[in-house]
Amino acid sequence: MRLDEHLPALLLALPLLGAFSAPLVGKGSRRWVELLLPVLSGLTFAVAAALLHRVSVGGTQLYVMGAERAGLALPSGMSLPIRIVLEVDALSALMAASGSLVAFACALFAVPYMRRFSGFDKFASLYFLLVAGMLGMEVTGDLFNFFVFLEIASVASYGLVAFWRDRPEAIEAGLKYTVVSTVAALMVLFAAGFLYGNHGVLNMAAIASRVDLGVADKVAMALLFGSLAMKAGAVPMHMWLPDAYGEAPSCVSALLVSVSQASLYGLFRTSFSLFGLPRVAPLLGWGLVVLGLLSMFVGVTMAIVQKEIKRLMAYHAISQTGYMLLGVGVGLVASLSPARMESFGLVAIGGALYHVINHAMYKGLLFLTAGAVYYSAGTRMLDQMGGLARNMPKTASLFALAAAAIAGLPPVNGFTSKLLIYQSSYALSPFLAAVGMITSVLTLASFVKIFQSAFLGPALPELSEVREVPAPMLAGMALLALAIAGLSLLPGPVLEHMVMPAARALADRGAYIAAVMGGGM
Amino acid sequence: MTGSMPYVAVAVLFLCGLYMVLFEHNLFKIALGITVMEASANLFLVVLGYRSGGGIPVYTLASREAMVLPTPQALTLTAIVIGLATTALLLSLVVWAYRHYGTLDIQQIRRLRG
Amino acid sequence: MKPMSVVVRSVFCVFGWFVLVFGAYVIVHGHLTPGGGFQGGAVFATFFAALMASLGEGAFGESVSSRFLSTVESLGLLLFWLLGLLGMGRTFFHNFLAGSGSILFGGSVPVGPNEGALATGGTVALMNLSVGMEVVAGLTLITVYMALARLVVPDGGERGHDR
Amino acid sequence: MRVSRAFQLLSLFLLGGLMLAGLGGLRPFGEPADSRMDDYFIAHAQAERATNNVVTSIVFDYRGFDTLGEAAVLFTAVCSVLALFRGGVRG
Repeated sequence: MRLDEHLPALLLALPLLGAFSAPLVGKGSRRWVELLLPVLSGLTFAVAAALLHRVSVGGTQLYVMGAERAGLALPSGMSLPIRIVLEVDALSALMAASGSLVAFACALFAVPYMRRFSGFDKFASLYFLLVAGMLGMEVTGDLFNFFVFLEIASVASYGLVAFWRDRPEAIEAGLKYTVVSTVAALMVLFAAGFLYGNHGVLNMAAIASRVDLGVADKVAMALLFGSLAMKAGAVPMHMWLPDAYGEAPSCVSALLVSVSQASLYGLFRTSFSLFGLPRVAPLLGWGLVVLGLLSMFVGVTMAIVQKEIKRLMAYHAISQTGYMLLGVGVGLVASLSPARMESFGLVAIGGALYHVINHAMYKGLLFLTAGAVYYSAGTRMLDQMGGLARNMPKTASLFALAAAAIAGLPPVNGFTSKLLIYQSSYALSPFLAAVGMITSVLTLASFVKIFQSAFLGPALPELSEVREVPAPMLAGMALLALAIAGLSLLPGPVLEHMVMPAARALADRGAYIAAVMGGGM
Repeated sequence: MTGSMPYVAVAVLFLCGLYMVLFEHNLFKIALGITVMEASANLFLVVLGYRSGGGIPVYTLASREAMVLPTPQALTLTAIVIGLATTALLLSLVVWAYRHYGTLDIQQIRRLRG
Repeated sequence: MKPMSVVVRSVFCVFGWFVLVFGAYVIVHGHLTPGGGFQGGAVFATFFAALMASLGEGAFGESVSSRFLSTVESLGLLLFWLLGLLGMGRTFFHNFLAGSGSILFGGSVPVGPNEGALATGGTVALMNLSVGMEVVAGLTLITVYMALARLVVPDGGERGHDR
Repeated sequence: MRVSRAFQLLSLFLLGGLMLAGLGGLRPFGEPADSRMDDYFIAHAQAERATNNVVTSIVFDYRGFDTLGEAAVLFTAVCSVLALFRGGVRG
């Protein structure tokens, strides 16, 4: 048995093992769960990194669950895949690697952070399930399997958002999130039903090869597009997101950013691989662009008036999601003509995907620093913070790094990806780039304000006893800071070896289909 | 002579559930509405799998050869369990909301704004 | 919940057990007849719901502990996961027992309608058992916790967050 | 309040309309568009997987990974319910 062939399955099997065994391990002692959580998260990240390497060397990896051989998508005599196929191309591998890195960092952070609360074994189970759901959505090649993993991630996040059940706000946020996102998940199920009823297959590549854009296909497309945009938190379907991000424990909020990006991945797959035919590509592309513009602008303007630090960051997450939608939308609009695709389409998609990874890292770090402040100072209201840099210098400098990244200041990674998005969207229409830049300036203003009011200035007397957070929490934050530093210092290699292959994989609809269907239909 | 009546049943169930989710003010009724929508999704999947004149896809002591499509039934099974899990969690949250706010009216459960 | 009238209690004490037998039957014969781990597990868990409804919630605590149920649930899931992993000689979830001739559900069946034999299906039958374990324990736990929810003190004494 | 009512009506008509259009555009009831995948299951479940119940062979073998996910969803719900009501139920 060659282990590297089984990497896609291991990627999902490891977090599930952690989830299933955490209640048993927790019967012994809390200490064991505190060991299990970071160790298995770290192993998952190692598997994801190995998978990313394997994909970048050997191309798209197929894994057929339960078949005689891992790569045997079509059994003899069949022209259709009948089993569940995990299809890991460059995009999936990149998203999985970035998501599992954030999961590892948050697991390190969670161990001391959750010590003040009971039910840690339940927390660990839900955490692992959230990771499994996120990774499953990113690597699966089967529409119904996508729905199942979407539900795992959703149900786990409902439980985690409402984990501090003593706070009425947490319960309220959990309820709102549950109602809204259950309906969205049902729409995904209906869409899978329509596509199955129309084509008799559930594999995404097989569906993509047979989409004829009849009425039922179009309805399925609209349902998928709308519900996944909602799960990704795009304006005007964002109302659940600030509540959920703001009320979840900080280590979960940081991971929820990556989980929303798994929905974003689903949205991109729907728009490109599933329905990216020339007939509807402009419609979908402009749809993404409009959603992106709305999210960018509404998110940042709502963020400026917030008084709770995590709620503010949540609105910024909406606004940053707008950049990704804008970039990918521009790419999809450009995909109609090969010349435009070559000149700016691929750059737009690459910039957007680069922004996806950057955002997972710096927004994760921002949420973790907010959690660290909350852990030490015991408040989440911005007007009750001040002069924290004196007692928490490490947290303050990490926050400054992440804030520079989200505002797009030149040497840091957020700048590179935003620049790529500006360049390419300017080529489509200068208006798009202008909105992007205004948003960026407002983001910078907002974060300068937080940094100034919370970390600088005179120390508030009631905060004089505040101490720096424990070492594992710092380690979690430092891991993300290292990732940001790496992405900032080596933009060239990262773009060339990781991001642009992913962009090409997303744009190449034929290759996605051919990987499963074996070329000719 | 059933024609497309099953689809009509799916649509009626779906619209009832959607109406309940959107227009009811009581959290418990909203939860019921979601359950009704889940029922319509399950009915939809089963309806997709029907083949005229088919029997159940089980060979033990089967009497006729033609069978309905088995895949939608497997999917329905999965969807039912997922719906059950969501409903259980939703109702637990409703219990907590009632405990904190003393009401099930969503217009009074509004602490998070802006 | 208070215990119900003597009629309900007597009927439950006499006939309730058949629910258990039927649930176990549905789980074990999942690969032969309509049913399986989920359906049988749901039937089986109904027994505990009926137990609490008819004899009062105290009866549950006397019969089985939630700690034990949680263990059973995790063990069922781990068994399911392990059965998937054991197929890894070929792929995850490969049914390595079907038609292998092993005494553990390794028999083969004739093609076409037949009367069915229990020792067939390979991991399908074993997975039915493991899922049955999980569903019985999981559904019972949900029922019990939601039924006893009012015993939870609202401010459970956790002081880590600002309330 | 006015905006909210307008939003409710809009969602109802949008989603309801989409659903009706989709159901109307679907193939007639009882005539599967393409049943090759399902016919494969019906034809091969006994020989390949030694299972009389074709549905179970799909649930636990051909699409067994879905079922692991499904069991995980149920487990998630149990964990969430236990986490929400933690500390109060003894036994």
